[in-house]
Amino acid sequence: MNQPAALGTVHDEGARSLLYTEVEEELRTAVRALLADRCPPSSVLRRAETAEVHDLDLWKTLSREIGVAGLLVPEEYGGAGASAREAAVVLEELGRGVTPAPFFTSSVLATRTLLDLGERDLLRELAAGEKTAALAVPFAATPYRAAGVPLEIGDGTVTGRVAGVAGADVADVLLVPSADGAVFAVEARHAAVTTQPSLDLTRPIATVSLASAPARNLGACDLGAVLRFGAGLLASEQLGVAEWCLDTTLSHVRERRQFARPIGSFQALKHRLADLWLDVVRARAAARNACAGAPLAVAVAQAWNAGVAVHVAEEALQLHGGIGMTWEHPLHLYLKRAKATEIALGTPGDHRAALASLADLPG
Amino acid sequence: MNQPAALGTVHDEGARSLLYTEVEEELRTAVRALLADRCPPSSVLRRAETAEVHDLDLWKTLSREIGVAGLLVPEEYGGAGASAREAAVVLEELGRGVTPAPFFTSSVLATRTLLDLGERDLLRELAAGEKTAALAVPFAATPYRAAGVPLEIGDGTVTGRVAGVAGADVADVLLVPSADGAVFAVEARHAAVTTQPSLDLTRPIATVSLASAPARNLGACDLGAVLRFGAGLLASEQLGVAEWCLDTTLSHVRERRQFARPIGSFQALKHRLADLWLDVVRARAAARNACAGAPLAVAVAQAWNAGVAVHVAEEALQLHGGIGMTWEHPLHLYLKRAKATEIALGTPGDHRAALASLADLPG
Amino acid sequence: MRDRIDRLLATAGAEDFLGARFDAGLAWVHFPEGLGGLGAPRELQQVVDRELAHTPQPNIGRQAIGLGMAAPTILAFGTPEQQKRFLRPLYTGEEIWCQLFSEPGAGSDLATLATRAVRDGDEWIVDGQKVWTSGAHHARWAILVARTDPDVPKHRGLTYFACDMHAPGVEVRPLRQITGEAEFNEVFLTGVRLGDDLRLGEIGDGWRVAQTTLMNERVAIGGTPGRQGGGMIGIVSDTWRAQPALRTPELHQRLLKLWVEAEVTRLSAVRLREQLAAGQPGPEGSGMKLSFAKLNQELTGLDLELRRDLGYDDWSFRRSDEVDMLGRGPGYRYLRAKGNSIEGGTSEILRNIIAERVLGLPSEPRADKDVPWKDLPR
Amino acid sequence: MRDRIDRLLATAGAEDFLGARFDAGLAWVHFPEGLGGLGAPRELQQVVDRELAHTPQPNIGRQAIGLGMAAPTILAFGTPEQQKRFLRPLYTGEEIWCQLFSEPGAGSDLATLATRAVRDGDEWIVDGQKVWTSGAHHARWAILVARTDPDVPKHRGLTYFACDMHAPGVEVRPLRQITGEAEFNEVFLTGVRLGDDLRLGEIGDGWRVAQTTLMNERVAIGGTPGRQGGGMIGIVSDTWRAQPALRTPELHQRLLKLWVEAEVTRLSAVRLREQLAAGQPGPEGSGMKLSFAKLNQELTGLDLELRRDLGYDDWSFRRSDEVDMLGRGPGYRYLRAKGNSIEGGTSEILRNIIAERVLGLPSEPRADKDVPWKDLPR
Repeated sequence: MNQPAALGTVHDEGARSLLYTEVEEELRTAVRALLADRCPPSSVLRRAETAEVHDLDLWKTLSREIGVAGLLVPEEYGGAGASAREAAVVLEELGRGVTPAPFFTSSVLATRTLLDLGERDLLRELAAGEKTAALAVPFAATPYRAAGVPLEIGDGTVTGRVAGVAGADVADVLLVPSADGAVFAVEARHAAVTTQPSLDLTRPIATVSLASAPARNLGACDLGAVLRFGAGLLASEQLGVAEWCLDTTLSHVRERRQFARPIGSFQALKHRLADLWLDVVRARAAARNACAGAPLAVAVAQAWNAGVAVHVAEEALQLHGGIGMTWEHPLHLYLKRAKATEIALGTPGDHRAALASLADLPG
Repeated sequence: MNQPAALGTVHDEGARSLLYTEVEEELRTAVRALLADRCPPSSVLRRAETAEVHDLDLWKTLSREIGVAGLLVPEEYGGAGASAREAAVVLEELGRGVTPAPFFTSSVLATRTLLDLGERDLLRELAAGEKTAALAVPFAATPYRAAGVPLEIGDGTVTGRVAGVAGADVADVLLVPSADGAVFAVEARHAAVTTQPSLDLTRPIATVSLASAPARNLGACDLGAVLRFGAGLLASEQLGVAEWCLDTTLSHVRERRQFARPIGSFQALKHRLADLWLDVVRARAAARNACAGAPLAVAVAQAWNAGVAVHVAEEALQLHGGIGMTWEHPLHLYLKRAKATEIALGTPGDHRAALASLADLPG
Repeated sequence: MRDRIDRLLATAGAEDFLGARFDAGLAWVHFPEGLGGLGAPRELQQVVDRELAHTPQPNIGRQAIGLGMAAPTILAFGTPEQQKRFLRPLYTGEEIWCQLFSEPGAGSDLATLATRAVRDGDEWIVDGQKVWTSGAHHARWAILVARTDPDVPKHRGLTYFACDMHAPGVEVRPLRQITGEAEFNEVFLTGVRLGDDLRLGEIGDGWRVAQTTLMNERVAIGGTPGRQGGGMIGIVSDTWRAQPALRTPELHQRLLKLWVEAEVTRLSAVRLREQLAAGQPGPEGSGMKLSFAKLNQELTGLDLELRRDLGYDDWSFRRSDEVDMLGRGPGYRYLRAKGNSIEGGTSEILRNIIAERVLGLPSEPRADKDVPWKDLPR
Repeated sequence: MRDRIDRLLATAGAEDFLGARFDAGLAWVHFPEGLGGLGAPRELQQVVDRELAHTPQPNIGRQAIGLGMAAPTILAFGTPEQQKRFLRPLYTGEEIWCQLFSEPGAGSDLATLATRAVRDGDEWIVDGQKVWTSGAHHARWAILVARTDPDVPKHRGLTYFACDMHAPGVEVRPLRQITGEAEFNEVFLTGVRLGDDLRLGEIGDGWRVAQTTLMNERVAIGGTPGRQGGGMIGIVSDTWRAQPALRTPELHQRLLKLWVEAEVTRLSAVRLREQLAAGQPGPEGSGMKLSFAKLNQELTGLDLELRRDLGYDDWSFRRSDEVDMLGRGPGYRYLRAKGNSIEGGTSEILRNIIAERVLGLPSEPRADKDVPWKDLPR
């Protein structure tokens, strides 16, 4: 048939751009080159079961030389004063590398909390790469439900326990939000941080126990907004994970021969890969759109990208055949990361549920 | 890998069989041969836009010679005293033929109502093929919500209106359930039956208007149980629709050549057809299991088969390419039937919702 | 350009406004001067379109093939005489165009088409049957691909023509669709004589010319992002909002899921347009039609289920000049949307194209590439 | 048969009960007398199994390959000497079997395998590498396919052997999986000498012998319907019931949908078993593994999401003798289930088989069927 039905009407979008700027592309190039040199997936795999999952040498270079730790920090506090768009590009690359670096936990979640609280000194230290911080909430907390920790508040101390915290294992400072909205800063040396076996080998979670730990009350912050901001940027990390899985699978099926043909010449696989590519194309648009942090854009990006990352990783494993089931191939690190971030900061279902009010689709 | 994970434990199923008996296969052969001879899809298509959608000559042969009208009627009332299993086999064949015959509306829904009411004389007439009846409820009614008609009950008369009734256009007797559970028998000649343009060309729906129509109160009946019984058997009709679509598509892709190959040799199509086949295999087991009318079995069969019929019909259209979009190919009759029966007697979503209590999975 | 727009607005009357717009070079600014354009960058067209939004417009329904497919092909391959002859009446709507590509035996495998064009002096004699031709019953001209050499492999023996739809031997028959109406036609060509001056491009180069046409078709289909929550998802959402009695938790989940898919698909179209405007055309365009087709099909199916509507608006057999998906009933939309994944390249063909051209996957073993067309199994 | 069961129950001690059962012909009643059977109809096995349900049983985990795959192959292709030699210790568990089929370069395309067996007098010298061998570290014997003639097309140059796992040159290395554990092995064969009396079937007939093995494998995987709402759907349902705080409307819809799919899949397995029992084996068996794999993967994924569990039970590298999907944590189940669509024939290969053997669709053009194995591109 020659003429398709009309599928919608033209509408002007205004000025917000979904493209990458030149500055963003330069940042991407720098991060990608460093990771390729210092932390390829094979070396991530080697670290994964050691006591030092996080590559802190790499983090030093990333945070100080490339300056990613201070991207979101205003220039007056020693940061780059960049926007979430640049942080998103860094996250795409860190996702592509399943890089064990505390960028998301310290430079996004904790930094965003401190920005809300106006904590200049700590921001300055984080931006300089001198310290890292972690927001002590369960990584599986959602922006749509209260996530504060039940704390017993003493005289300059706090007592309590929170499980499933990401980034706590390498944090110097823990930011502990109480159930009533106040955030307490606790030096990590005053807390018991116990890493637990984690589904995601490259971003382990830990239990933080505070027993009358000296703590400084930093005031109140909108924890839901912080988590939403994080969820929006997590969509870019998920995009990076999906991109690596798709690219790696494309290379594999072009090379791997069965039945005297590259398996990538089999039409059933080609069609599945075309569909995956289309999912990733849309994940890219969704991730770019969510950078600004608008609630609806964040919900859409998480509802889409979390599932795309898992789906692409799962298909990547299937299309690698037995090879993908082996520990020695790094693919499983991506599958685990994808599945863990699907659960982190709200499941796709949680974000879709939020659309009931955000998009006026009441249940 | 050589050894799969255990997927479940062995359990004995008891005596209920999901196979077809020899008697059932003989019945199938008789019905199929008659339909092939008298009412192939091309002739169904020719009738579809005429005033006589239903093929009443064919119905006479079906009901009287093969005796399908009285399948569910006990022998003492002139019926065959068969079980729902035999009726299900007839429905598979009528679904395969999108046959415009009032078997489902008269010999299943109306007959089941009359059995409930113990209406011997009417049953005898229906079983003999002398009359047909229709249950005057919207065909889109679900077994899980009250479906009675708001009626004004006079002295031996009823007044009211019900839209979307299937089989009313060829019924001699209308069984009209009131909102409080009583069923009234109304001669069709005392009702205004207006056929409306219907999505399903081969089982049109009509609006029944009763203005002080003489009516006989037949007593109370469990309308939900009747509709559930119907829904269970409708799964067999849906199976037949899906089977025809799959078989016809397999023939098409074996014959149709593009790129100097039968299109059925393209792997992407082969894999989709393998998946469709597997859906149909499971629809067959579900339909057989639902014949006995157990609420859980009915909900499962409708939740599965309704969607399978639509999905197979939609894929059949796509795999026929442009040919499937033309009026002259009978495929669209099956797509329309499939989509209409997805809505009829509860959508798959309604039946899944019922499982919340039936399978103890509370929301 | 601003001047030209102002001058056009000031001087042109309503009755031949489009002709005046063409003559002012504001029809398609990237076309050369004298052919409706100004040789300006393509991005500027958006500005012109915005400025002239309230003036008389081409009839998108009837002129779709001419504007979207014939015009760029004539520009790329036509002789100066052909460009002069065809482009202005094509733009003004004085002459409607249709497309004679698909055949009963050549759908996805277009290059296997069998309509013959045999040289006879300065003319070609065309015989064959085309199908799925929208607007053939209004058309003055058609873009036509025919086989001029059956002795070479199929892609190499084709030639592209402008076909005179008023020529003797052209017969148009309505083709009824599953919606009831006849939006398309079959076109029978019997001894149709076309002058060699109606040939577009070289003899035997028809496949390459046709690629230009088809590329433009697919870009046209996917290239127009709607507004957030608009189009088909908007229709379903409106029903959802207006009729709370129809809601169930199951339908709610499906609606939310499709709303997300519609939105990310729309965002991709927005991003694609930004890429084009920035002069960075990406491969993403190949996927837009695929996504829209799937979405439209799922949404129209959900719409019917949500309404539990077993009726239909109108089955009567009639011609339809334009497709108005959204203006008809839910049953029509459901059925019509089934064509979205077939017309203008099936979703299967689009997936092949993405896999091979975008993702660089190896092609399947092919038996039909180097065999003379006449020796292919059929 | 009733007599034999009663006599067995009356006389046999616990320590060699399985040997006594074998000798009584009650191991597999359809095998011939003297080889663990009675030459009775296969259906009767169900009766025997029921009667002997409370006696010592073979270790299904360790003996799976022997019982499910080696035994039927030895019965079909073994010499009387081989049957006498192998079947009894295979059944009693005295000798564990493993399977040396897959290779790094030959997975889905098993027939392309490269492990060579070269004749040397009354012996064969075997060199090559096998992979995904479960239980190789416990095994006394292996079923092995090796290439004995590289000069003929790949399906025709294979021969099937029983391989002595204690022979010099057999090296077993654990193969760690994404779950952390090493359930499988790589097996390196270097100059392994096997007597010609270990050959099963004719020289060059190995592909046909292997088909018997693989058919039995797939039947074994799909052939055991569980109870309604049991298995993996039961695990998820139990969590759902026990922890109301985890419930959301979205998860509820997915759970209900998967419950339906699990139930219709189970009903198909029940129906398949009824068909087999009635002596009407249908083609439905080919689909059971495919459906179970998909279901298991979706259910284990939902399970993790429902629990919002970011932990894992145990990553430590260790050997596992048996797979206990349901007994480990949700993370393990999620990861292990990914193998279900790869092991024992990928879902892609199974779809090919269904399409060609069940649905009768034409095969794809193939370049590898008539080329000598040594000339195939690799």
